[in-house]
Amino acid sequence: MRKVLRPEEAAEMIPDGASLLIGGFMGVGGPMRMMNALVARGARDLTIIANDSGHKGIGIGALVAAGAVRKMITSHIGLNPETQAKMIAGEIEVELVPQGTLIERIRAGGFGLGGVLTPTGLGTEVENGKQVIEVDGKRFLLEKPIKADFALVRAWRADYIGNLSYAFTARNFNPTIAMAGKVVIAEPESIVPTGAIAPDDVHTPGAIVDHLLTRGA
Amino acid sequence: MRKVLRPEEAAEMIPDGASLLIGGFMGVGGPMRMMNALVARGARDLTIIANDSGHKGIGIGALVAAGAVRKMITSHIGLNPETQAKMIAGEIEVELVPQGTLIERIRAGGFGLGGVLTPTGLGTEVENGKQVIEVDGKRFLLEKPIKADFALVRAWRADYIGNLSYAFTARNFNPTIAMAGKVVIAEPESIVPTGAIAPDDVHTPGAIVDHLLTRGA
Amino acid sequence: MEPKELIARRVALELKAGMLVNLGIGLPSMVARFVPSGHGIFFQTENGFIGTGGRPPEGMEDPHLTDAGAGFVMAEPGAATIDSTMVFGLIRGGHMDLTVLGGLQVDEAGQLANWQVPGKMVPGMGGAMDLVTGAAAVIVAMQHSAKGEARVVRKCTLPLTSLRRVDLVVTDMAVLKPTEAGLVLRERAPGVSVEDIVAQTEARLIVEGDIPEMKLA
Amino acid sequence: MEPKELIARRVALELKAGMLVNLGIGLPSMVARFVPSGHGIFFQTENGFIGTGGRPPEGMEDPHLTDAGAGFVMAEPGAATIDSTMVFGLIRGGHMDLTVLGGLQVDEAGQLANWQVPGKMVPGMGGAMDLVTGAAAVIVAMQHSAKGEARVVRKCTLPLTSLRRVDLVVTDMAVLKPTEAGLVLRERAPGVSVEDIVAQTEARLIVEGDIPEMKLA
Repeated sequence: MRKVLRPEEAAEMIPDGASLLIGGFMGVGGPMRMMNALVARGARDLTIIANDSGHKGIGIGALVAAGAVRKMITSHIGLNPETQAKMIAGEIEVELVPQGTLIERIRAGGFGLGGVLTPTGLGTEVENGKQVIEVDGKRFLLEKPIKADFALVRAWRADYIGNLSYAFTARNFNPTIAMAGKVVIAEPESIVPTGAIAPDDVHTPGAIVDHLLTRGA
Repeated sequence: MRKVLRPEEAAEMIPDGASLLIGGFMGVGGPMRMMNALVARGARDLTIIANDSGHKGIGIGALVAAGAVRKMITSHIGLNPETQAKMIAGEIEVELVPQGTLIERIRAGGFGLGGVLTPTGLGTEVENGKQVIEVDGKRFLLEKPIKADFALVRAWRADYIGNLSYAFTARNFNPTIAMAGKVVIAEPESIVPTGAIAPDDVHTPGAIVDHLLTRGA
Repeated sequence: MEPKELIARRVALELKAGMLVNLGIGLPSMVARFVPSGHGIFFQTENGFIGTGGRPPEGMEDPHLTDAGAGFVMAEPGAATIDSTMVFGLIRGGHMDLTVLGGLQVDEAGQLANWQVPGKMVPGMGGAMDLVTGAAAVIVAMQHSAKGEARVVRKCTLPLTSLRRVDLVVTDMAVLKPTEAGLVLRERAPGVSVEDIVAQTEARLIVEGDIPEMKLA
Repeated sequence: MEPKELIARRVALELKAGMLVNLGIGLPSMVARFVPSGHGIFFQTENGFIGTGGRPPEGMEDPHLTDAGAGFVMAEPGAATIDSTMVFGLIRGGHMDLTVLGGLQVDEAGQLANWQVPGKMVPGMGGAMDLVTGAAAVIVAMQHSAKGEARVVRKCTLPLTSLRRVDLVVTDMAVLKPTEAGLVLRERAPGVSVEDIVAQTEARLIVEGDIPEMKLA
């Protein structure tokens, strides 16, 4: 059984300068209450690893707008012109990573693998500065694992011991980032009794979740 | 909508000398009817990639006993003395692979990755003949991807378009091998109407399943 | 007919029952409107779903079920949720039969640039690099020229998306087949002459025999 | 008390609420019997389950729910099914707080051999190499000697399971702590003297001060 945290309490646990893996895809399945609490507490110098930088002023976009972000590792900033503008102005460092490479690098971090060997990016700008490994005559980029100080996960349901399940496309990066954060904080929409999520329906086992947020309003 | 195959028809599709990925863990979640049909048709020279060689005379053990197997790539043969005896007698070639490396090599094959960088096996017999890759000062074995001509998957439920779900520990290798067979044949215990498996409960999407066997008796 | 509709209608003819298909955002996503109902195609969306349908009825929208641009979608019967590692496993592993993507430039080598105009538009590559590298077939769907500038060029001047030669280019003027020998003109849009096409194309085209008009249904 | 029960009882004291724990087959699996009810420990089984319980009531066995040896088990409330990639992601990624494994030999470097007696017994390593390499803590649970032969040796003569130094060795005679300086004798079994232990140990032991008797509950 776990004690739940209010979003403000979770935001207090996350120091300035921390690296955060954040779930969601264009905000869908993103831990919105946790991100808003980080904005509210005036977080600074965060490194954010996430699929995208969301829409302007919302979710990750709100963190960007508030000046909380020093660096992003992401696959897409195209739907948030503010991130692009801040990148061009040199206010935010952005490392652009192909989406399939990004999620696999995070998985490698969480799964204890030394890196990812992918054909994606070979012969493009993405190859610059990277090791190329040949396996049986085929060439692959060696992409390094990613881990972070915190993983902020949004779930549809959690049970009392932290098992999580996700709904539809709100799943996306969430189960993978939950493996790669030193501390894993889950923001559930609802909290149900232990046993109410059948074993085959658990998408992230409670054993790797450190903290649960209060349920959504 | 798919046409279902009887086990004998599936066994006819699999030629002698084929490589087969077979799901299951000590027989649990193994495609028993398909394996029995392969024994019945007198299959020969198969290469089998699976977690283990089962119990004597059952499932993969039945294929071993029938002399259908030329080579196994597996993590464990300890509970089937017949496989050990045939290995020592030189009748079956056995490549022993750590279980976590085996499943990850199969995943790499199915997911289009060039290999696996794992710390497992470093400094042991498993390292022999393999490339060691250094990433940020840490050493990893480069283990190669595995694919096969066929993946034989056992499912709990299938729907009419081939979506699969598994029950409890009968899941094990099944969802991963389904990605790494050129032809994927699924053996379901029951077949339910399309839509009866909710999207969040589908463990293997029908889009990658080529053939369905008739339901279990 | 609008140029975009013409392109989408022509591309739709390439989609066959049983195929797993990814449609990029923008123009490519229009293709889904022009496939016959009961089509038997598996549409995958990059944010983690197979079997997306059109926009839900008013009031039935679910914030957990969206396309890659965070727009509401429906689920077809037999739909399946997948996480982001699986999305790109399907793509990189060659399970994705076809992807349709927008383009900024395609050149005589059949290579595509579609993710960046350095210094002007840096949205990030999202999943495009993985898709172009890994999908079994890649169709580029784009307007033949933009603001008077040719997009079918001798050699891409914008950063490449992948070294891979794409399989087909469908524009509002022509259907082009990239081959080892160069770009072969296959079809003309209704009412467009070969001379018109050549005039608006920077690349050298291979024109052999009579060039038929596109079929659109 | 049986030697095996003594070992299992002593190991059980190392397990704490909230830990994710893997128990090897054989002796290690006995440990689960000696943790208090309502223990809050997550027991993982290698074939893909977190939260296994004991044997089900007569007639309630489910062939889809077994331990790594294909024996029937129950599920505790809050149990979760995981596939084999996730099993080893948890292990390799350092999420597994503790594993308890059997041993054939442990040496002064704290290295373990437990998967092969060349030419005699070649069961395969199963998950042992991943577990010993990746788990946060490794306890070896074994009889101090077998058929008069010491198992705590100067240098393993059997093939190593991993280069990693294990964290604790619990036998029916002693608790040993492998350290950089060598094997430190920490505890004696009830009624066993330091001299008895030294006599049945090939390795040099570091014995400092009074060696207390094992607690067993």
